[in-house]
Amino acid sequence: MNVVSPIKPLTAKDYASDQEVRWCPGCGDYAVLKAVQKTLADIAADPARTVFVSGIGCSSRFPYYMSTYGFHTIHGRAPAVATGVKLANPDLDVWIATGDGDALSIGGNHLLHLLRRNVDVQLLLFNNEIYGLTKGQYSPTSRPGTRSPSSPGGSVERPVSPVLFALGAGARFVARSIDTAQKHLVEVLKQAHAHRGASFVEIFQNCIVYNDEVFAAFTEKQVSADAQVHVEHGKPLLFGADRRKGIRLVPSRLELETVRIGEDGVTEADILVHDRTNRTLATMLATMTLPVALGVLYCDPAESLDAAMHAAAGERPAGPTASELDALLRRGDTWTVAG
Amino acid sequence: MNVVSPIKPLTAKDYASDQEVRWCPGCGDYAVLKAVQKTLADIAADPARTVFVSGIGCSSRFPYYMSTYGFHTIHGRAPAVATGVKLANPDLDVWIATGDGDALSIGGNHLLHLLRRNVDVQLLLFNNEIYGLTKGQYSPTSRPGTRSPSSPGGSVERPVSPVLFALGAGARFVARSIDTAQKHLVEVLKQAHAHRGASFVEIFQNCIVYNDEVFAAFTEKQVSADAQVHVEHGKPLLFGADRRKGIRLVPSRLELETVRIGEDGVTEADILVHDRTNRTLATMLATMTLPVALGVLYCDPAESLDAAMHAAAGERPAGPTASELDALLRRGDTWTVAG
Amino acid sequence: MPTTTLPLPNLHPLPPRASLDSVVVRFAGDSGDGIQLAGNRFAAVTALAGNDLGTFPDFPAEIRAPVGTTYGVSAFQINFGARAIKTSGDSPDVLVALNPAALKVELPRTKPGGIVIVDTGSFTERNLRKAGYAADPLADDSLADYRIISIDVSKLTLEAAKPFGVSQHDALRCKNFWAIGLIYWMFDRDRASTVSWLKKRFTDEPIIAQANIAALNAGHAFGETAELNGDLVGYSVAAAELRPGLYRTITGGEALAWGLVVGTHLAELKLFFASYPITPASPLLHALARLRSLGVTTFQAEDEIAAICAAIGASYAGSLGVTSSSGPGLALKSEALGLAVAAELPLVVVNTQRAGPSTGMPTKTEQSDLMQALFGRHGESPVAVLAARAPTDCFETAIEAVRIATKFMIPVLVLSDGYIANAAQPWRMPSVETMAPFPVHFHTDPVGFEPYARNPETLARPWAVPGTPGMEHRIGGLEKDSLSGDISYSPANHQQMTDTRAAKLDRIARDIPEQTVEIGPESGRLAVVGWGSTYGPINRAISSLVERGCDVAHIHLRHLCPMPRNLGELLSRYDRVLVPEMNKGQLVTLLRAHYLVPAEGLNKVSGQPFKIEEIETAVLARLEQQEP
Amino acid sequence: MPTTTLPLPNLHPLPPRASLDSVVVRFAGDSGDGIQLAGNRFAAVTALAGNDLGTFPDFPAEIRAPVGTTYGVSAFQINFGARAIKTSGDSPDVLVALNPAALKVELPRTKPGGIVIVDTGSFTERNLRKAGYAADPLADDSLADYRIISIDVSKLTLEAAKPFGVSQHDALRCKNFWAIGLIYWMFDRDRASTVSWLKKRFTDEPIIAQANIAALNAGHAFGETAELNGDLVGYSVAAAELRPGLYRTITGGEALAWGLVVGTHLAELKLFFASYPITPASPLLHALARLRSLGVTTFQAEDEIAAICAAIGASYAGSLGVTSSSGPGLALKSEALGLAVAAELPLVVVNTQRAGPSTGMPTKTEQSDLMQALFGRHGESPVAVLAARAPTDCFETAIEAVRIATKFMIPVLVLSDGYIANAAQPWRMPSVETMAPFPVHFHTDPVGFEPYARNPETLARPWAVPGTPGMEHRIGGLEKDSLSGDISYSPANHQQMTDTRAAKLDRIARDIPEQTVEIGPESGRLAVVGWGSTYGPINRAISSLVERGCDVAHIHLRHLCPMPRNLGELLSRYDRVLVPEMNKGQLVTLLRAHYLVPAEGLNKVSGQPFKIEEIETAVLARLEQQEP
Ligand SMILES: Cc1ncc(C[n+]2csc(CCOP(=O)(O)OP(=O)(O)O)c2C)c(N)n1
Ligand SMILES: Cc1ncc(C[n+]2csc(CCOP(=O)(O)OP(=O)(O)O)c2C)c(N)n1
Ligand code: SF4
Ligand code: SF4
Ligand SMILES: [Mg+2]
Ligand SMILES: [Mg+2]
Repeated sequence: MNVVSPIKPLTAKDYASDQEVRWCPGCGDYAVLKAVQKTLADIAADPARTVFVSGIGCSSRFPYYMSTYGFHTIHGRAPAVATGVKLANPDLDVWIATGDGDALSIGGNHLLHLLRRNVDVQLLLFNNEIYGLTKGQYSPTSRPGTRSPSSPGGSVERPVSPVLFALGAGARFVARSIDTAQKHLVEVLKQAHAHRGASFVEIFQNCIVYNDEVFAAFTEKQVSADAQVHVEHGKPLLFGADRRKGIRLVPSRLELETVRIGEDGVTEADILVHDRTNRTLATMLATMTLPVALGVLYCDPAESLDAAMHAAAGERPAGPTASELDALLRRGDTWTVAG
Repeated sequence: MNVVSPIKPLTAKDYASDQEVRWCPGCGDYAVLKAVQKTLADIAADPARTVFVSGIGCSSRFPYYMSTYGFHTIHGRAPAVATGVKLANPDLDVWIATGDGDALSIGGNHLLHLLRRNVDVQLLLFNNEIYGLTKGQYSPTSRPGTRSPSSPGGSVERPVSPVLFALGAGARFVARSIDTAQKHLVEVLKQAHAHRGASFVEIFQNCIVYNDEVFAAFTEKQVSADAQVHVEHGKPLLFGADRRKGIRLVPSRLELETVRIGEDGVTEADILVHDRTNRTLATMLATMTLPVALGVLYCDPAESLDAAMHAAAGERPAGPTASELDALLRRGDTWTVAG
Repeated sequence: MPTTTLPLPNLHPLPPRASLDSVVVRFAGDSGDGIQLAGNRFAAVTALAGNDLGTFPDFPAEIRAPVGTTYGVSAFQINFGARAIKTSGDSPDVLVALNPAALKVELPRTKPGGIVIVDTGSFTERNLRKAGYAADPLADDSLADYRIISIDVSKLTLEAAKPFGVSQHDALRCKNFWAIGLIYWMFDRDRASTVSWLKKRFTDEPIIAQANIAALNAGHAFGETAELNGDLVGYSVAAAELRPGLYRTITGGEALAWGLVVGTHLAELKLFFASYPITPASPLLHALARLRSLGVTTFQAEDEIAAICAAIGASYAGSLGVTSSSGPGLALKSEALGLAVAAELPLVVVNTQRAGPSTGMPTKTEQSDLMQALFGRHGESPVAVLAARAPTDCFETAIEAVRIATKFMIPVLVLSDGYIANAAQPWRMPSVETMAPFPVHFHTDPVGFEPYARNPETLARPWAVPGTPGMEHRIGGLEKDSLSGDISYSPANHQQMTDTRAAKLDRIARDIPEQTVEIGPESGRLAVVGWGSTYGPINRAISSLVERGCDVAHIHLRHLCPMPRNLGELLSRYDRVLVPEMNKGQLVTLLRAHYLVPAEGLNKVSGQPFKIEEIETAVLARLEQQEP
Repeated sequence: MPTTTLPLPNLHPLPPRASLDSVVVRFAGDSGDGIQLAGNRFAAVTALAGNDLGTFPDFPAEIRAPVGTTYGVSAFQINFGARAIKTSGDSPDVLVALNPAALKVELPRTKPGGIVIVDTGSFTERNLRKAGYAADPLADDSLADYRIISIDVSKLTLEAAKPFGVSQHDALRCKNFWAIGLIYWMFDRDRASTVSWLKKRFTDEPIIAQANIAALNAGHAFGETAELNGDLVGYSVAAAELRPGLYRTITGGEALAWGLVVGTHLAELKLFFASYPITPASPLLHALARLRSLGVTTFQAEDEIAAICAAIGASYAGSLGVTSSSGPGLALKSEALGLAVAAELPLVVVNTQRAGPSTGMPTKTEQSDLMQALFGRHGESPVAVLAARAPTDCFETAIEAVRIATKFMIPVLVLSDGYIANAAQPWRMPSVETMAPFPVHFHTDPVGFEPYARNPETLARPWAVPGTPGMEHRIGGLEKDSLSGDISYSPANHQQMTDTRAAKLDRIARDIPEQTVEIGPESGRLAVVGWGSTYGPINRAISSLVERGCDVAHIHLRHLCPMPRNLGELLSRYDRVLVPEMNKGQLVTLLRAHYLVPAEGLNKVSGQPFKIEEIETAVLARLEQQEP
């Protein structure tokens, strides 16, 4: 229970609950927690109207550490529970914390339907490409060859791409960030929050115990400038330490390619400008492996399910009156038996 | 039980079981049944090695009407059962018959994983945009506003596109056809069968009772030439009664547009040539609503799960011998207690 | 015992019409013949005539099977009488068979000596073959056991409808009204309300309305003429002595829907209903989907798991979450139901049982999910379980479920079945205005708030909903500290929480009424104990046995978990206990385990309800065995 | 009764070492301290020394909780002795606590008067605070009830390891070996095998190996010196009288895996194992995943539903499909399990129980899924249910499950639990070469083939697998004709099929051994009936009570459904029946219902196994009550 005085603005700390955080020391989840608390402070979220819903997994412990309302449900079902919460009370600000196993293995179907229905929630997918809580088995996002207790010879399954899946499911907001990229992550979370409808955010999260450094190829300081392209709506897709590298469309092959301004006659005008409302572009960016595209890949709002249901139901603040119910019961053929 | 003489080639009729077909008179499922039986005859399928697995729904009654092996399982789970069948015996030729409710409502998760794992089966999704068997409720592919017993005021949900979903899930073969387009459908089914890996085929199927004519806008004879584009690998995307209409890429907007050869300076050279190995193109074609793209939108084979597992396991025709098992039990620290 | 058999030996009675106590009529034909429509009309006028009644539609499993096949036969049965009617009847006294397939399928269940009206016009060679007849049964003596009335209904209907310029096809579709016209005459029913109903129904197609009305009248006229000729005989069934009041007919599906709406109204909550379609549970979804204007939210989820999870989410957010399914769907809800138990949120789960296992026979009825309802979850995961006994009883049972769920912060499972969901009964409507409310009070006081502190009487925890300032807290499926709700792995705490969850059932037991005896003595030689939709046949059987002086009682349970607190003592007062169930013996297992009474099962698992006669026979056998 | 208490009053005994019948030692420290590793080494040398033993690792629920916290404490308990050991022991006689948190958590369960060895080096102010100690417990008299041995293990380890040039961090990580070195001395264990194990384990890091060896030796030497000083005392535990043969230690998880592999070998089938990870069931998946080279196929499915469905598909295709999970996962498998029942395919479903309801306490043990195993499906959906009683027993139970599943074409559910899965026991390995095979014969003769024709003895239907020419047929979850397997809605057929599926259980009952009595008289005043992992504590308790002359017997069930055919008669021979279970009374409910015996439950639901003492006390109370 957290009584929060509404008078002075809340700081990130005010969004932390009194529970001891129990992730492994060094886990990327700590960084995400920090970013979310900062985001809530920045948007001045009302803790009483904020609900975190999660499934099961290390990442799904998230709600316990927030001073808001929280519901740690069962494995894979957070999107379904959250849908019920939001439809029952559209005034609530609903966040979902989930992992790659929770959301994409057991929970894939609910995620699909949450996105296609466009329920107005923010879904944070902590992708560490592993089942952390159950001690390190490979997950649906694990790379082929991942050695784990359940794949001692290396996994032979082809992974799913969370953002491509989300786009295929019809998501209207798809973004990507990194646990430790605090500024970037906070910015992405704010945009996710601002979007009315289901906002899908994949966060590359390092599991220091079972899958350490799996994202190092693009998250390490030394390589990040060349290995990441931060997309921004209306801005050219430039990257590199000197921001002289860029992404260009090859129309004949319908492919993207990485080019260097100044080389081979490439000029800034050749560089694609990010249009976050273009799903094809988002799909192509999502497919790119180096550099990795980060930021809001796609955002093209449509009516959310909660809004549509609200509109269809019309204004009806209270439930039916007794006389309305008596009328309902008496609708159609009736007859009287005299005394 | 069907004893089939292997000597003379089987005809389509030989693939029909002795069971009376129990779909509503006029249901599109009859046409699909016919096309599948024809396909099996054309490819000279061995009934003994052919297995049809289905979930629950009108369409999922399919296996009963085939003279092959058949397993009518439970709602939504056919892909999972079929995965077990195929992994246990990769020599079998496994087909899945499923509906839009079966595959995309309750069964969405298994479909995702079947496709991403690329299990070598053919999946036929009978899309009638309705739950037929349970008497006509709207389904995840129903258009907004669909009036049904569970949406008397018109449904307010946004539908999922089966082929976009399949592409997002990582499918390596994605095709589309129409129940009554017998020649086209048989051709698509043969290509699906030839593809090693999970082949996803969406079939627009008319439910005459609960959703009649929902595809009429592009399937009716009078409009079909202008409303359908039949894609073929390596061929330009032409359509129209006179085949003078075509699809062109607008690179600046990363969009497709319909043009007319000879108008506005458009020549045949401007028309996109279909490349079934290009996922971006497939995605764009799948998104198009008029004309509707039919045929093999995407086909880019990758190793199937069954092949990968087989390769990883090495050649091991028989199970372990008793002495191998005794060696297993005795591995590691052991000690003898003397008599 | 009042007989339900038509006085058939006397084939040509003179007026006045022979008076009957009760009759069972069954209409059967192809699914395209409009059997359900006609049957429902006959039920409506029968209700207006003051009879008590019970109806049961018997749909084919196929959506729309090819015309003329046996698996495409649709039937509608009605049992009506001058006395209280508890079932839709054992065997029909009168069968109307509109095609050979209907005759083939339905004749075996018709009472020997019963009247069978057949449309000879449909007895073509093709139809006979489709029905699987080698030879025309009307042409040989295979039907000698019945009083066959052969009429070319098709031709007579065509003739009646012709003047209105309808197509041959449309004219033939009036056959059903010709047939009920004849039955109206046979049982002296008034046509006026049906005529106005037809006019309203076909407002946009007045010609179709007229054709149907003409067919109805023609059928009626045919009866009158045949009576004068002495070929046919009419009966009268007097009005039953029903409690005075305003009545309607209602199916179990509707009664459940309205009970849930009224229940949440009495609890002063919003109703959030999430479900995934499944036979025979869908009528509830459909009924509630029509009530959006009353503030009911329905959500058609992607599957049963999502449905229950959304309902849990809604309850968490302060609505009453309700979900509904049939056996296979209930199985899928198992895991999430455990979450509701752990979270201690109110929730109502309706299970409309059908024949299993697995997909089973979706359109057939069974009572085989009781054990699943009680035990179909991992861990010690107690929920309350109620069962409705009849269509009208669904209304009260639903309200009771809402009451228990909200008062005790516990999931409540309501068992119905395919029979109850589709069967209809006259219902004396209550007045919602005068019903006692049981409003829920959300917890809003932050001072000393602990999410798992308990009401000492009910053991309910406080319901503090998101959106309430100062009440922010976290809950979940991990074991929780018995006060703060924080995660706890303490052995003593787990023991305490497990005991407390179980103890809630004891508190509910204190709260619900003691078990009463439906009919028969409060102690004696034999108690017949039932639950759910066996109520009708058991009650009819025991009523007549008691009238005949047998020492037997009928006890029927609504509360299956917890059971009424006096039940053990009550059962111990009988020498023997017999438990008829449409399963392999589920309640009987519980009664034996709880009370160590040597209860014995009477089990039927054929997808069909018990016949009154089957229960009578079994009871008499038990009573005889005991004679010295 | 042989005592397990160290002879503590005599603090300075002279050589020879005091001889003990059995001892319980518990190692505890931070999860990073290598407790499990050290414990397992001690178990290995103890086995080599010829003791019987039982071990149990007690992991924290958190993956790797922050260092020094109470919820990050990892423990390993071993019970070893000169007599048969049935459990991992009630309360430790010796506790090794490598940090304050370990002392805080583990002290309450240590036997009063027991030896407690603490690493004073870790008792820093910071660590004390993290452990929740207000003051240093070593500094006050709060530990007066124990024999505290304070040693600066950290410092002594650092000193021992330093010469090898390892970092301070790596040196400190040798603490666990220092500690077991001391325990080796205390119980006179040989270090040689551990030294060579360390060398092998750290082949790539010989310096680390040397540092650990040095720590081990230093701990041992410390003991020797302290003994000379009279500060410490050593004990000897004689070799147990074990059946001669070749032994290893084995956990329940491994034994299950190997039993499944050997069982399918004996059935001459391929093993197809599909599962989704879940605590504490995953060890089975991990063990089988390592056996790919033996032709085992493992499939990590996307969820539990997919796992059981894939297993069903594999069985359909002619492998033996096996799936495994824990409670929440079993709940999810409910619906599909019904399909396997309807399809009448062999299938083995392993459920490693954990504390519920809902997510519950995943790392804690419980026996609360019995009812779910029996009844957690819609419809009448019978399956066979077996339970393993101990780690080694998992092997035989798994083979029996394969045998029943294939002989009767029925799903078999095997119940294990978190305790059994992780606990280890010495195991006298059988010779697979000499085990009797029970080969499956697929049906391959098309003549007169009917998919649901039955073996008259077992009622099994023929197993005809896809790929076999001439056997093409269709099956599914809808009710099937009792011969052809075609869809059937016939009431009589449904009754017959329901009866037949149930009758399979009767046939299995004829096939399985009669129930025997573990220990005690075959009739008498009290029978204690158990199932599953309560075997150890019940058997120890009853053994010693019988030795003391009490009239009590221990009966332990492997077959829970069907139950052995003589069980009812056997139970009727005792005046009273007591059923200890780690649930609220599930087996006891079944025994009462089946046999109408007034069985009484002894229930514990704390996530902890029964203590021998708890059972003794309960039994004595029952026996006393009955005295005249
Ligand atoms: C029904 C069910 N199945 C399985 C589990 C076990 N389980 C818990 S978390 C988890 C996977 C966690 O992976 P992920 O979602 O990626 O979360 P992470 O721990 O990596 O953050 C599994 C398999 C469970 N709790 N419930
Ligand atoms: C677990 C479960 N839930 C629900 C059902 C009911 N059900 C059967 S088929 C079906 C939907 C069928 O729709 P679709 O897959 O589109 O098939 P169609 O009948 O349209 O061919 C539903 C909801 C069921 N049989 N099992
Ligand atoms: S196991 Fe991995 S994901 Fe889980 S808390 Fe530890 S580091 Fe984080
Ligand atoms: S309901 Fe629709 S989909 Fe089903 S059989 Fe009839 S026409 Fe076909
Ligand atoms: Mg993960
Ligand atoms: Mg459909």
